[in-house]
Amino acid sequence: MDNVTTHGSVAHGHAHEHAAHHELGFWRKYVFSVDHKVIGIQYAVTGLLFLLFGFTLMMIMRWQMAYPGRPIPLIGMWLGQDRAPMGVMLPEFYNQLGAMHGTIMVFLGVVPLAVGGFGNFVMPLQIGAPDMAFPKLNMMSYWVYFIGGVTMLASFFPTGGAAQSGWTSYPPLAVIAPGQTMWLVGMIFLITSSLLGSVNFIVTIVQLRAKGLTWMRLPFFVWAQLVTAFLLLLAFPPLEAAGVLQLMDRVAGTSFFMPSGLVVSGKPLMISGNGNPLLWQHLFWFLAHPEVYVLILPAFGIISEIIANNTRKPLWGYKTLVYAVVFLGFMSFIVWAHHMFMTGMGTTMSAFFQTTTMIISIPSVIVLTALLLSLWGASIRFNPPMLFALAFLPMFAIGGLTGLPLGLAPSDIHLHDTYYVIGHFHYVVAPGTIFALFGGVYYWFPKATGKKMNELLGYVHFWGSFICINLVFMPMFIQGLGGMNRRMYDGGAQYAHNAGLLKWNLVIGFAAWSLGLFQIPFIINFFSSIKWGKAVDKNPWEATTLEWSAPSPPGHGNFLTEPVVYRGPYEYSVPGAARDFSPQFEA
Amino acid sequence: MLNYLGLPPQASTHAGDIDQMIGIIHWLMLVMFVGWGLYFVYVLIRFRRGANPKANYEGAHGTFAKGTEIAVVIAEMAILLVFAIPAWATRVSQLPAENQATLVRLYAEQFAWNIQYPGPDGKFGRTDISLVSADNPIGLDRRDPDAKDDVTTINQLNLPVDRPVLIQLSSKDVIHSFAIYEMRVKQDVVPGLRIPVWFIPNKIGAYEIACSQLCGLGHFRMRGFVTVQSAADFQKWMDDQEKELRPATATPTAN
Amino acid sequence: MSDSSDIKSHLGKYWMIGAALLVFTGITVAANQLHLVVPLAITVALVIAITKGSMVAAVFMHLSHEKKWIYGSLILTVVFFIVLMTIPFLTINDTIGTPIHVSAPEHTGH
Amino acid sequence: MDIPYIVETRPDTGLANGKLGIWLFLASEVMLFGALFSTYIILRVGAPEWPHGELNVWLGAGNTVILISSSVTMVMAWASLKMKDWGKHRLYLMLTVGLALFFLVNKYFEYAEHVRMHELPSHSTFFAIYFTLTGLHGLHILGGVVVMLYFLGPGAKMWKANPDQFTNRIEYTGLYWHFVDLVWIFLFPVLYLL
Ligand code: HEA
Ligand code: HEA
Ligand code: CUA
Ligand SMILES: [Cu+2]
Repeated sequence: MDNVTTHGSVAHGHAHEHAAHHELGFWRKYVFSVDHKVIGIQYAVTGLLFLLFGFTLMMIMRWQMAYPGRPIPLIGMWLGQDRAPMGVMLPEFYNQLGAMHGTIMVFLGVVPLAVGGFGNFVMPLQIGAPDMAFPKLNMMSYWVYFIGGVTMLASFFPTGGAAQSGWTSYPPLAVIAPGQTMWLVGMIFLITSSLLGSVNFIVTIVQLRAKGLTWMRLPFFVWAQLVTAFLLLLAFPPLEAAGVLQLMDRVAGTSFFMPSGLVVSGKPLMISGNGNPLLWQHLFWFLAHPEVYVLILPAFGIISEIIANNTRKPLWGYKTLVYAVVFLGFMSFIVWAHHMFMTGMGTTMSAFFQTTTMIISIPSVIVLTALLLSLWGASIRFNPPMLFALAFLPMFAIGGLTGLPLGLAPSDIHLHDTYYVIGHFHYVVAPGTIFALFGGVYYWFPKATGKKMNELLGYVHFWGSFICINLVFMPMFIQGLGGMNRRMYDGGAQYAHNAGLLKWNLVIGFAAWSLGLFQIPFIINFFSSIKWGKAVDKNPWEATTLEWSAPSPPGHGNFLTEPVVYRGPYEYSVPGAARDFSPQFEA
Repeated sequence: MLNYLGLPPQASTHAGDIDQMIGIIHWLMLVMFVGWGLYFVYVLIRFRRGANPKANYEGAHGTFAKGTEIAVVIAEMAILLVFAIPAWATRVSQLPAENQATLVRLYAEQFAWNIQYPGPDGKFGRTDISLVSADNPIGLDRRDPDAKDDVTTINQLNLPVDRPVLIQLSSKDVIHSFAIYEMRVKQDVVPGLRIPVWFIPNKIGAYEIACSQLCGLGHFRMRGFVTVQSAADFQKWMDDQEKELRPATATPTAN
Repeated sequence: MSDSSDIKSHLGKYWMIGAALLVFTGITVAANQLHLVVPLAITVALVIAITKGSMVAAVFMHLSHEKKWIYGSLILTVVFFIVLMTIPFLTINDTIGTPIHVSAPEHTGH
Repeated sequence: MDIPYIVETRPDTGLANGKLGIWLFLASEVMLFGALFSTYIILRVGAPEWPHGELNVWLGAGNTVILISSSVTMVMAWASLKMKDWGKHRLYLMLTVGLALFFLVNKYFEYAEHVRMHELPSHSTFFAIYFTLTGLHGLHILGGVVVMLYFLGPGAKMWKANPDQFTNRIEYTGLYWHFVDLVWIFLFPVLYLL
């Protein structure tokens, strides 16, 4: 215990020194800051706002699917003649909303929040670093991301509207459809931002680990961020190249993705031809499959931290977890064409990709098994972060398991491009990743602000979201198995074979809007707790990892004394210890 | 299991195989989910703070985890090797001979399915994009002898029952996807390629072609109709089409 | 690589490598004038390019003696680079479709 | 606390931060150009015919010679710093910039000739990939020039304050520059000769 007091007294002396040294103006301190904590919070708040925005787009779409052709209530009249005349949505606007929902959720919401936000804020603290290795580059990553985001948002306004060829942007459609140019420019900014960020992350983790923090003592969250950064570093450039090529096709009249002999609305297209539309799909999925693991790995990291902390015992099979995610990261580069089984793939390559897809499901099974076994013998505290982390497990299981029939080409014949796919990946990204991110917000909020979020509002947020989100996505499996296609402006009402499935569109609609309502307690909680939340000391969860040895919120340079690490990350309930946690930073 | 999954009715000979695979994999998923789910609920109750105030540093023991993981690996590999890869090989690589099958060409465009039957001579006439017009959407060159007897329709695909169907897909503009859910067929239509897809319809009835790849603002209404008929009905329909064709080809086309 | 006497001993090597690169460039161009059959020409050109590239990387970029994190990252990159070169190509060629060759409409963009 | 290992190397990895950073950046560049080379292969194999002799081999070969020479001057610029010879360093760095500009001027004339002949990117997939690859490579050259001009101008101040860090920066610039050279070593045969 006397350790803590020494820290305390040191804290005093240093605090003065720092105040004198770093008097920065408002702009340098909060806007163009180079401090990883400020940048992390900027990323997190921007990411959350984009998530809310992306969700709003989807709530509008769900109205059209529930009541095709009926005027959109409340905002319908504000959308304008070329989007929703008389408040009734046009098909092209539906397609814009769909494409932008996907793009915003993935590239502007989850990745910035999970990597830019949590990664930036937590990772340097967990490895005992004073900041990221390249603080100015870090600031630049954020602002390049910001420009990309603004470009995407602005793309709604010019005539023709936003991108409307899906988040996958398959040519030739994407080359001839309006709105795509700004999407491409925005993507090039976002990719550049992620590349800068990933270099920074890897260097920071490799170079700035505190004394005694060996690889097998790293918190699992840091491992997850390291693998994620490698995925971003090596998978994103091909999409950047592909984006440049598609931009050339649009603005310079090239034919990278355009075969000869196209006739669009009755007129031959005047292009040189000889391009290949499938080439885009390869370059796109070469990124986008690793990208889905970019969405899930930080979530694995977050819930591992929360579970270890709230079970009050070590994670089961820490080393196995580490090897599993490293293997997962590696394999994720050679499964991409399982999104392309229906493009006319022959037996050999389809066998290859089916096999790699089945292989890549194994590390996920291992991760989930290890986390489930970690619960055995625990002493579980059910606080809001833990509830979200626990809910993640069965939700990810549903999403992951439904990936298996998609990964087998013959069953994918029936399921490809139906709502089954939508159900599959939303179970992994929404009640999966988004829940993990919510858990992370509740868990690290005290570190960022020195205040705890309100628990009662947390419970309301959790249970409301948990029930509604299952009502949104579970019926999608029924619709998908029944043969309802995705990306349908009228929710599939055209087709006779969908007749029995349309009632679910109403259920999903109401569940989605209720899900929206249940975010209100969270938003209130988030902002009000900054001011009125219960003040806490630096280690309110009695946790063991390094970030909890810094003051809450940590000052410039993070640590008052140079941190030294003495043991593994999850030494809870060590037999014979005085307390049920033995922090890494205490000798 | 299949009934509970709510799959559409089967109307082709291979539909049962695909459904069987979907059924088996869902059994595997169910076993894993329920097995781990029961365990999960049990530990949440048994090891809550109230019931177990002091956590156990050692945690779970034994080789249970390894056992389940190996079981999953074996199950997945079995499904892969026994069902999936062979099924794909027959589905895509072993096409019926052209003279043994009902041969059809299908030209997708925003937002319609243009269909071409080779007619009695069994040969498809030449098409040329410079001939494309409102009433000749595929640009069929009627002066070509092979084209004289070619029957074309829009969004209406008639097929005889119990005979292999071989469809050659191509696209005029963007990527579409040809799906008939009851037949359990789906195949992307990629511009620049002519891609075959085949099946044997075994139930007389009316079905729909669903476009399954986002192809623009009319994607949601790019629907085609499939009529599976007895061989006699199909022949009659084909004869009627040929009859309609004759006066048209008899009068010399002004061009 | 730290003190200056050490560096001095390398200077000659840098000039030598520079000269060798120029010689190889000359050889590539000369080989090209021979008008070899295409597969052979590709092999020759790529072998020379790879040789030149390795020389730049090994000597100018000091890759001949680097640290293990850099080797590790680069090996990973090379593996995925090879994946990127081969697998899309193999997949596009393993198709059940046949290419439709249409002559392009007369080009107005000239 | 200040950020460690900016100048000195971390004992267990043997690296300074910037060294690892620049190599990781180059790794991502390898994948960027990799995707374009992959595109080249797929388009070329899929094309009914592929043009030959559309480009001026002598201009291409000349530019290869220029870039290789600039790589030598670049490594000498760094080696001179290591030997604390400031004057030589300036000379070699200026030479490198000069060669880079020479390259770009050459490229400009080449482009202008194609434009005059209406051989634009929209002309064929060959010219499309040619302009994209060389254009992107040219942008990399331009980026390198900007960085080197910075170190010749305002960035040079650091030599007084912190010579070791300055030397490191020149080393990293060099690594980038050699990489750009290396890309050209592949671009030249692939586009001009094959
Ligand atoms: C975070 C995102 C994420 C994750 C993790 C995954 C994980 C997986 N995905 Fe998914 N996928 C997407 C996001 C994701 N996917 C997206 C966004 C798309 C669609 C893109 C588009 O077209 O727009 C997609 C589409 C997609 C397809 C293409 C479908 C099609 O278009 O036809 C395929 C096919 O193979 C596939 C397979 C898989 C597989 C095999 C996994 C495996 O990794 C899953 C492994 C996990 C398990 C096997 C679970 C283990 C379970 C247990 C151990 C039980 C435990 C039980 C309890 C806790 C109760 N996915
Ligand atoms: C990370 C990815 C992600 C996430 C999280 C989501 C989340 C959701 N998605 Fe989406 N979706 C995609 C990625 C994602 N989606 C993609 C890639 C597609 C395919 C697009 C295409 O076809 O091209 C798609 C398509 C898609 C469709 C199919 C449309 C179609 O085919 O026509 C539907 C239909 O219902 C849907 C619904 C939803 C719903 C209801 C949620 C909900 O779960 C949303 C829940 C969100 C929240 C709960 C966020 C709340 C945020 C806050 C409360 C922040 C508060 C702010 C502060 C405190 C500052 N999505
Ligand atoms: Cu055609 Cu969708
Ligand atoms: Cu995938």
